[in-house]
Amino acid sequence: MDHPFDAIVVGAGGAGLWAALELAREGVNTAVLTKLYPTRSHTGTAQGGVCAALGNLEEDHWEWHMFDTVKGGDYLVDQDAAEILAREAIETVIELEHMGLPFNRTPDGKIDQRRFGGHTSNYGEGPVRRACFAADRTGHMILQTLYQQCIKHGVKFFDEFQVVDLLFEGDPAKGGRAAGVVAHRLADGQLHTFRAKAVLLSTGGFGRMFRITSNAHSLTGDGVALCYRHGIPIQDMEFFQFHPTGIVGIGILLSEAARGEGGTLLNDKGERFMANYAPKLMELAPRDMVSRAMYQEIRAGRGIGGKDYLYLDVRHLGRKVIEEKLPDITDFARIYQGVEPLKEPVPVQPTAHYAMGGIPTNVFSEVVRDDKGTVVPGLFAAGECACVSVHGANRLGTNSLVDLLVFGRRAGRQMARYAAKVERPQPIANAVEPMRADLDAIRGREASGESVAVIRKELQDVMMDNVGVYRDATLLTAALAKVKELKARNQKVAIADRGSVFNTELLEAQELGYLLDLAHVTVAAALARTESRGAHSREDYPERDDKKWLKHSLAYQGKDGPTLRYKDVSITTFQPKPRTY
Amino acid sequence: MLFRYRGSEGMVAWAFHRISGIAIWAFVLLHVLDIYLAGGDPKVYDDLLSFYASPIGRVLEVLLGAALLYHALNGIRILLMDFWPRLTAYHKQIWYVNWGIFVLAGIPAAIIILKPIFGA
Amino acid sequence: MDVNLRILRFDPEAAPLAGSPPKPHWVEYKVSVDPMDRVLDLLIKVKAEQDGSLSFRRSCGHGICGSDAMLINGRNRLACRIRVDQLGKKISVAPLPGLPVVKDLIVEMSGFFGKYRSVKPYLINDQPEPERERRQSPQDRARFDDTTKCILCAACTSSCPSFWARPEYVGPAAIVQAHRFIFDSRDEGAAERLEILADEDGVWRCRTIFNCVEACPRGINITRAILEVSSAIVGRRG
Amino acid sequence: MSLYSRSGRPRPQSGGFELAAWYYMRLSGVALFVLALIHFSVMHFVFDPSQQNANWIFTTRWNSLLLRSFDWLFLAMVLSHAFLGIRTVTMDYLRGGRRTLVLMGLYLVGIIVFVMGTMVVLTVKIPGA
Ligand SMILES: Cc1cc2nc3c(=O)[nH]c(=O)nc-3n(C[C@H](O)[C@H](O)[C@H](O)COP(=O)(O)OP(=O)(O)OC[C@H]3O[C@@H](n4cnc5c(N)ncnc54)[C@H](O)[C@@H]3O)c2cc1C
Ligand code: HEM
Ligand code: SF4
Ligand code: F3S
Ligand code: FES
Repeated sequence: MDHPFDAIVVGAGGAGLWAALELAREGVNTAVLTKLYPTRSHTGTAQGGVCAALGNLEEDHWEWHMFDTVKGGDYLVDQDAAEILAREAIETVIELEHMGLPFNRTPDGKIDQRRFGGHTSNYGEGPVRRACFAADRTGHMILQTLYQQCIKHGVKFFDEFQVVDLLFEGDPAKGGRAAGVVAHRLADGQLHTFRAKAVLLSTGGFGRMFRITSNAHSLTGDGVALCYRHGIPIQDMEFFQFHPTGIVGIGILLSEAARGEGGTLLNDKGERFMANYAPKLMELAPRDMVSRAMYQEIRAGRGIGGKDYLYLDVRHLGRKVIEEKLPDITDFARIYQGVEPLKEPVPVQPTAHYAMGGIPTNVFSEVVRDDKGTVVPGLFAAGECACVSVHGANRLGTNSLVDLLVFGRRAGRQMARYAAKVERPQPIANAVEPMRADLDAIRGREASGESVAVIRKELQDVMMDNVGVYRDATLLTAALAKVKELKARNQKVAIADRGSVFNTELLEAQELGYLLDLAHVTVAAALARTESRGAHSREDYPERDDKKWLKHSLAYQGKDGPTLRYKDVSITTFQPKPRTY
Repeated sequence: MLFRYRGSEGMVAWAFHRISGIAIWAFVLLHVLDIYLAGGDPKVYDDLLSFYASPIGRVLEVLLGAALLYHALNGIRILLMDFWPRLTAYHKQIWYVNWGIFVLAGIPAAIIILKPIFGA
Repeated sequence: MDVNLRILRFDPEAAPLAGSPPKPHWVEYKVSVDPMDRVLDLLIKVKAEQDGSLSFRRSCGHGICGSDAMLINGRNRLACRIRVDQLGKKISVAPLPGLPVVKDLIVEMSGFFGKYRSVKPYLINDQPEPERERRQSPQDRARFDDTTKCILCAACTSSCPSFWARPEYVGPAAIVQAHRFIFDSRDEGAAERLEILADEDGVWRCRTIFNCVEACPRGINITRAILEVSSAIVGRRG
Repeated sequence: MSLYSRSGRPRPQSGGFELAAWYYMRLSGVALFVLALIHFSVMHFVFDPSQQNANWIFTTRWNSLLLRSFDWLFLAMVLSHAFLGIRTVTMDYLRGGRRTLVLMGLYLVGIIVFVMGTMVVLTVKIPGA
């Protein structure tokens, strides 16, 4: 079936929904496609807050927010984008409030704000209250509020449609423009084409390539991998954030809000070890630093009971704070660990959390395909799958939600402008055929091949063990070989389900393919970057090397693996300095 | 589904309320009918009353009384919550209190009604 | 530890048996697990190791997205939030009751979301927007806090005997969502929503059965919310 | 199942009667709590059925207008409450033509029973009076 629209949004997380809302307000005929129901997007799990320099409780300025973002990202941040992020954070948060988002309130009725890792006053002096929040379900409320507004404005949703291919008029690597997408309808297995002038990818992250992750099962990097397969480069993939406080063994996140409210990290001896690593900000140092500190404690044998985890302690905050401001994470500790945070410290370990890298875009959320900023006409990306580079080498807590709001909104507005200018693409003959052949091949294969689960597990293990918080050439080389091997084996992956209704196994096979591609790029880019910056820590190259490496990586799909190129970082205001807290 | 789902107090309370309501309704229908028939003729009415006084009649009366008492008490439970929604947090407690009252009021009543069967 | 996992499976595309359309049937699996595993882990395990065609929805894996509500040991719960040690060695899993089954544990949700949409689940306020935030006191904010937690998992609506009896009933989830706005001091659409909820299939269908409250993975006092809405309707009409 | 989600359920019609019924169930419930329990107590253990006969009824009980009114009020309450209740149950479990049929039947029976009851309570002559 062919569906003509003017704009298509792929993914209904925070970024996609806001873009759709802008498009609907502009009267652009828009379809939102999502492989889940919109309210199940991963934005809903974000807990801690969304930063905006409102200054509701103490003095704050967007310039400070911009500085923290740049420094937090270890100066790999594009500063023009960071400026937009910090400025527009304020108006987008206010707009969200106007849309009905139930923020917590100060006694005089303003939006309440709390402290968060890496966010400081006066260019690094001390923690500042900048994160606006709704208990510890800020992301849930953002997702709900945006979905509500989309309903109000009559946005058309195609729920449980998994996009499996992108359509272009011509070759996007050579100037071809976006023309739509191919989607697999889960309910009956049919392939549909959606034709449009402007296509937005907002498919979220891909933490599922790691064994221990805070990410949803559905976060498999679909949009990013599809771009890569069409010759569009992907940027900064070596930077993957590990969040310090995941539940041991399963990775479910205990938000930084716990530390923002005053929770502490303890080692086996009961010491607040962060004093030795970041004396000024302590537990509220940026995540890459805290995660590294935790690894070092564990290596030095100061993990709890000598094991590979540490304690997060919130007992001293008292019942009222814990129950009112941190209800969900208290609940997680109870359910998933059987630990009562009011009485005991909670065992935690770093968990794979956030992809700084992704589809390169400019500040209008337009996808760019080279180091000169050449735009792929009609193709847009926003949210975690995109890389405008406001997060550089390490994202600050809460800045992802800001990113969704600011650049989701910009994407919608730019798409509306673009759609008003151009003609709708003509139907593309046999658009669904390559994908149909692909899917039929997997489905038709003898069940003797390897299963999706086996290959996925091996991938997650090697990524976790070799491409985690600390990396070096030996680990990465081994990982590269392993990923290549898995990719070869994946050519013969077989599934048991032959049906077309909700063939979830078939879709998991697709998703595994995406993960393998992205893992390949991640490993290759990490191996190439011979320095330590932000979330990328090479033990064989422990120093940051601005001379050689103050640049973004761009990975293009080559014959047998990614080809790497580089592009400059935009530096407008803050010159790189050593990063201490 | 009604029988497969493992509901707790609230579901049982509702099921009993519904069943008792229907049972009392059925009785009231018969009751109006029998009184109507008896209305013209005192003899029929006396026969009817002697049925109520018979052992079977008394047992049925106790069942009717139990249904009525349960329905009445649970009806009040529902009413309380309807008019003070915050009481919903205690719906189970109210339900147990109801059973307390049910037993306290019901057993003596049942004894009084049933006693004549045993010739006292 | 080994558990006996029974799953009510349904394949809509199975060849018809003796001319009758395919029917749901129980299949038993032996799975070895850790007592701290969640039922979702078991399902994933069965899919990985025993039968890849087993279908169920899941995403976040920690009780926030609302994908994997199902009937587990006779009650509606999220598979990712209930541990094996809370259930014992015999575990039965079936799709949410009262909703049409599409395949295995997957039910048709469009009716559920349709009802959600029908209660105007968005802030209605046509006043000009102030420059900064609309002020709201912490007390006013607390008034509807409970109902902001809803993740639209449908555990409540599909546990409600009143809904099983009458699928037209708008259901607890939609009322919860309406409550979230009716009692928001910034909202001006209460009258419209109360009007919608006052009809035959609105709040009156609730018979205070409390299955919804027991089922809600977010611990929302749903019945209270429903009765507050009924009271508001009664109050408004005099 | 439509391809994409758009509108909700059809717009509801009149909420007035359901509201009234809901409210009335509650009000009559309160009244019945008093009336029914008194009635049952009086008839079943304050006076044992064995002590009662038609004569007793007509001479003692229905000899006062007040008591007659009380019983009539009770009758009206019980019947309206019970029939509204049964109506709810019917509407829960039946649909379409059968529902309409049964409801019509119920209303009819309700009216007949009410008339019969009223005739007994209000019009029966006290024998010999
Ligand atoms: C546990 C946790 C806590 C977090 N807490 C915070 C926080 O406090 N503050 C903060 O700023 N950030 C936080 N983050 C990060 C932030 O939540 C995410 O980066 C952000 O929500 C991503 O949003 P998104 O719109 O890009 O995508 P998502 O919300 O992930 O949505 C992706 C959408 O794309 C759809 N999709 C994907 N693939 C396809 C396909 N092939 N076809 C069709 N649709 C597809 C999905 O269905 C979904 O609708 C947290 C992240 C996690 C995991
Ligand atoms: C004695 C005091 C009584 C009280 C306090 C009372 C209260 C109530 C209430 C509040 C309801 C509504 C329940 C709901 O909507 O969930 C109800 C329902 C009902 N009542 Fe009563 N009632 C009483 C007596 C009676 C009597 C005497 C009868 C029968 C003649 C009766 C028959 C019914 C029926 C059939 C229902 C419907 C049940 C249902 O919807 O599940 N009630 N009652
Ligand atoms: S109210 Fe609770 S059970 Fe119902 S949909 Fe919302 S979260 Fe799920
Ligand atoms: S289970 Fe149903 S009847 Fe009411 S209290 Fe809950 S909605
Ligand atoms: S998987 Fe998200 S709620 Fe269970």
